[in-house]
Amino acid sequence: MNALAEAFRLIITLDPDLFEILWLSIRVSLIALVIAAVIGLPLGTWLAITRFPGRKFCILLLNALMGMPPVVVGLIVYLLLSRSGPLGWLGLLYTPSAMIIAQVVLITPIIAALSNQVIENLHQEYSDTFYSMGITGRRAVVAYLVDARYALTTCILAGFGRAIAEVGAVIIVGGNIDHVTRVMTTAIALETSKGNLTLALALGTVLLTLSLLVNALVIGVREYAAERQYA
Amino acid sequence: MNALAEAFRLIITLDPDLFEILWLSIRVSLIALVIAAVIGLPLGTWLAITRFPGRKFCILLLNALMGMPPVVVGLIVYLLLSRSGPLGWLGLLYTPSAMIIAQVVLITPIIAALSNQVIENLHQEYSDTFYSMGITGRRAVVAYLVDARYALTTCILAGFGRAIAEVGAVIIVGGNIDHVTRVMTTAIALETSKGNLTLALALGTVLLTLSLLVNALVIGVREYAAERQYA
Amino acid sequence: MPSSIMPIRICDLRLTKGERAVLGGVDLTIDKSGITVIMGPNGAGKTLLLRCLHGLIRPDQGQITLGHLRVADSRDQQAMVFQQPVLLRRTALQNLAFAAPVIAKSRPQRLIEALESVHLADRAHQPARMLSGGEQQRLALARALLGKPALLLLDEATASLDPASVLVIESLVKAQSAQGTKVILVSHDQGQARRLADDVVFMSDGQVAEQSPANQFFASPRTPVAKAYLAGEILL
Amino acid sequence: MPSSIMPIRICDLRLTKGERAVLGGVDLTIDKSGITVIMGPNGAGKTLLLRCLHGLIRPDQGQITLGHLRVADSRDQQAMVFQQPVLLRRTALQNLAFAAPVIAKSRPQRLIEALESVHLADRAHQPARMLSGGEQQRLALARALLGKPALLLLDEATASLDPASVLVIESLVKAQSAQGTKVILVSHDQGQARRLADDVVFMSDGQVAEQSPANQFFASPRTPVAKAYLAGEILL
Amino acid sequence: QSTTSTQNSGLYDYLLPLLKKDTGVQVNIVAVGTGQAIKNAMRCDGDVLLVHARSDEEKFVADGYGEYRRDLMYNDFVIIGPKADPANVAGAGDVIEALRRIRQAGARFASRGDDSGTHKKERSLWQAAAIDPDAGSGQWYLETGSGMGATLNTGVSLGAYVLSDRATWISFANKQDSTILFEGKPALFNQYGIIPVNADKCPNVNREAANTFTQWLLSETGQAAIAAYQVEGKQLFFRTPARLHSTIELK
Ligand SMILES: Nc1ncnc2c1ncn2[C@@H]1O[C@H](COP(=O)(O)OP(=O)(O)OP(=O)(O)O)[C@@H](O)[C@H]1O
Ligand SMILES: Nc1ncnc2c1ncn2[C@@H]1O[C@H](COP(=O)(O)OP(=O)(O)OP(=O)(O)O)[C@@H](O)[C@H]1O
Ligand SMILES: [Mg+2]
Ligand SMILES: [Mg+2]
Repeated sequence: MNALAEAFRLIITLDPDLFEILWLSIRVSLIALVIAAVIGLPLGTWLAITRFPGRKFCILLLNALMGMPPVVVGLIVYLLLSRSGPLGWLGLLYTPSAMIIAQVVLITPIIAALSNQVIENLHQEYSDTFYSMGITGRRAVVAYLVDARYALTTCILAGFGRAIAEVGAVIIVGGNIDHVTRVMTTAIALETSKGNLTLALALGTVLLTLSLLVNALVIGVREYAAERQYA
Repeated sequence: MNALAEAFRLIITLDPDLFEILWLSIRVSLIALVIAAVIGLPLGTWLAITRFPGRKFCILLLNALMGMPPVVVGLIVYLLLSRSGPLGWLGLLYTPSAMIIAQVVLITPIIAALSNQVIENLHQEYSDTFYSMGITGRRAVVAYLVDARYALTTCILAGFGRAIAEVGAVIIVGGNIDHVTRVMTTAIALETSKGNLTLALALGTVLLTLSLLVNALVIGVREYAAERQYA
Repeated sequence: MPSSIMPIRICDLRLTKGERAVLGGVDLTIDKSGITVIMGPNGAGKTLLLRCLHGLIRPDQGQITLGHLRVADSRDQQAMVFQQPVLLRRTALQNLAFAAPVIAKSRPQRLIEALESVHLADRAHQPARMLSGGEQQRLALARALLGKPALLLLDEATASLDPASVLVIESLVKAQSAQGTKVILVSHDQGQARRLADDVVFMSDGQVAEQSPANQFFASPRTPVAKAYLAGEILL
Repeated sequence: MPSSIMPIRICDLRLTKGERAVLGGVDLTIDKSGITVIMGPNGAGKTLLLRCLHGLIRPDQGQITLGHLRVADSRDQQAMVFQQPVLLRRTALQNLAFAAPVIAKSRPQRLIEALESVHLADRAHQPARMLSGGEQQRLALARALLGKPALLLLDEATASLDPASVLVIESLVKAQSAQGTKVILVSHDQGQARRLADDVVFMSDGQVAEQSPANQFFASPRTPVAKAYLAGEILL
Repeated sequence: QSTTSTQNSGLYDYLLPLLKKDTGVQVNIVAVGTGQAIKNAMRCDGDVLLVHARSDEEKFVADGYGEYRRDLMYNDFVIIGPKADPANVAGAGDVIEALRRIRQAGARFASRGDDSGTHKKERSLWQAAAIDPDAGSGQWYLETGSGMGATLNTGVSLGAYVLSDRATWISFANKQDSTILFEGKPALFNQYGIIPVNADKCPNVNREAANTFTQWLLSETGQAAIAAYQVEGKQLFFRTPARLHSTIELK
């Protein structure tokens, strides 16, 4: 209860630190989400509708990668971006870009694996017709993505949820630097390690509220569109 | 490359510490998964097929809860189980049971939200027929779960992935105590904080291999069953 | 008590989809038992009317009573076979078992008999979704009859059946009707309508254009639109 | 070049599902242009044969050639309308636009004309999945004809159409055939078969039982099984 | 880059604005464990290292990664435990005896178990007390493998004893019914060192700013500022040697 009151206080006093952190969290996660969706959705779709040796294994791999520990992703990205690493010359370590990269690596498999399942179901229905019409490759992928758009929002929201809640990877590559790479989750982790559990919970409540708003927005748009258009 | 070699070495030398940790990881995550599936699958299904005011909001909430930061879940479970908390008398804090509870809280929304979407698609097809046959309530939920069983494995695997990869919550409620509550992810976090990046990556590789095996098993069983039975 | 759902009264039923009035005030009383066939061009609203009767669609306006019952209260006495049957992803037999009332379940023999009645006994253990179109439709009918409904609604249930299957189903429907079940059947097949119908309801453009005893309807339809339909002449 | 896919030769086509030989050695040569109607009881394998021809199923054994082409090479000259049409979750017009070859896309007028040809112009902007059963089937036909196929396969495409729509589609099919397109059509409707067929292939139990010119088939089928079918007598 | 304990104590939030005002240098803190901080710096990810593990630090400079090492400040370790003090640690004469009492009373002890400076200090104390805690790992000796704050959360919740640096404990907010039971002995001093990363090894290093920062901290102004930092009326860091693991990146 204290945490709720504290969360409320933080929000209504428009605490500037809070809003800086909140805004960075949103920015990083949304950019990562867009990139991951642009890669993951076509990938998942393509794997659902093409047949080639090794396809089963790719799907299996995607599913397994959903269980990739964030810390490991963080480490890999860290080693790549570290000044002595292969991409060190980009100078991205401890910047928001590094956090975006880590999140992309983390959520692309999730979006791809989930959309793969959605599209596979639709494919059962469409495959004969598409085959008959000679629709293959890019045109088929796009058609499936368009026709499954409402179901795919859930995959995207799952990816967003993972991105916004993620801490293990971003703290390694971002460094949780105040005013630079401190996001909601790393702030929560910091407050927890300081023993400020109430403040940590308050921040968690704020983050959850944010997550609720983003989800409400997406689902709202989806319902609105679904109602006005096609079943 | 070093990490791969190290991972290989750890496995072939049957390192007993490694296997203790690995076994605890599997046990905790699988138990959490079973509990979460038993709650989440019927919940998601039920929300897909019933209509009541507030249903949309429940689905929205589930989707938003997918984005609940593990650290926050950890804190909440911590406060509940801590000696001064309401469930303190159970003495579960810093035991594997506490980790299971935290993982259940974390992945139930994921399984529920994803299965909700899967069942909603099936419901478009079945609803008229079920309505006509007067199939409602528990019978309908069971029927949907049975008929969507192959698609639901992906939801369950997503939940498993999240559980096995999770560190933020289990480290708070489990404490990463050696020989008691140390699991793969918390061990990775520890090695990382010690700066033993190679060992951390090696453990990550082992975890990923484990994840791959579990996924291969589940998907293998699914394909086998699907082939021999119903499309 | 099959009689308790009679007469079926439909009063000023209206339904709008988008801007189109797809049902534009349907008034209809069916008070005779036996088989009523609904005919009419594609898009006339036959399926929608049947769905309203079955409680699948709530009309925007209007009243439906079955005997003294409202639609919601009569549902367990109704069964419907859809234009495109939806079968569970299980075997044919399991599909029946799933739909069977508890009593029937305790007697698996009932299910086998039901399969035999639609000549599918040798397909009992085949996945239902792998059956041919006609086989699926027969299975759906067997499923609908399991509950011994007082009112049976059939929406083009024989559209893709071979002549023999059509006759099988027609005789099943007739037998069911003879046992007191009221049957309402949508069909484009004039031969079938002539064979089965006790009376005919002709719909056009979201309304009932004509309701006549069958022999009278086929001999000389009262409305020009029905006459044109029977001749295959309606401009679409 | 519609003639390049003729003659269609099917040689010892076999397909086993589970333990059942659903196609048990089909031998068939179709060398005349015009309309070939395939008839036969439910489950005879008509749909499976059509699907093999279209390349949707790879048979376990046997050979299919269309002119000098193999199935895989002839696919862009084929079009098929299924028993249950699958339409995209878009408007009627968008469904056509999606299927249209690139040339047609640059001329949206072509699409409107195609809709008009199946009398669906006023449904252009309605979601395709909300159309009535008959309307969906007409839309599927319009979509199939967009590519100007040399071979048109129709699987009970008029099963749920009203008499007028049936005539519309029949005349479309006849016109297409007159332009040189080879049509192979599966139907249970004897009236339709009589109206359209140049020759009839009768299938039973996974095999071709009889192949005759239409007038001869309907006058006196050579096989007892076909005779029984036409009389609605086959024991299922 | 900086360590968890200094960051958790709030020292940087207090120092950095002063530094900015005096020198105009903008500093980004990356707080990680000692071992990780040193290894990060060896990969050139950081400009200044601020850690507390003297031998590691000296090796770091000897291997050429650091320009030089200076003692920066110190604070001390304390033993935290439940107020009830079942092992009567408060009555112990020295830290060795305190640890022996914990072992004899069968009380639980939460160790960081993460090779941090604090952990190394704790291990050396056990060794001095001739106790092998590993034998009881998982029973009475709980290795949390976590940072100071997380270990305190664990210890406090379990009513276990913990060796903590004073700064982290004073600013720690989840004290529940635990308190400092043993403190103030010279054996518990905790020295922090500061090392600018060698720009010859790491061309990316911002040498000028690194030196400005280091010199400011070592100057009279910086030292006075460190000494003046207080939480709840208590001084956390003392001018003179102390140890803490951090690299500090300058922008
Ligand atoms: N959900 C819907 N949204 C919009 N229009 C609809 C919807 N359902 C049906 N319609 C329209 O209502 C009209 C009547 O549909 P209905 O399915 O009742 O026709 P029908 O008489 O059964 O035709 P058919 O013989 O082709 O089955 C059709 O024109 C159809 O396009
Ligand atoms: N994938 C499959 N697995 C198992 N059996 C199948 C499969 N597909 C078809 N069959 C069986 O093969 C037989 C022939 O099927 P097909 O669909 O070709 O029949 P049809 O002649 O088109 O009948 P209808 O007139 O009912 O459409 C049927 O008995 C069906 O049960
Ligand atoms: Mg209809
Ligand atoms: Mg067929």
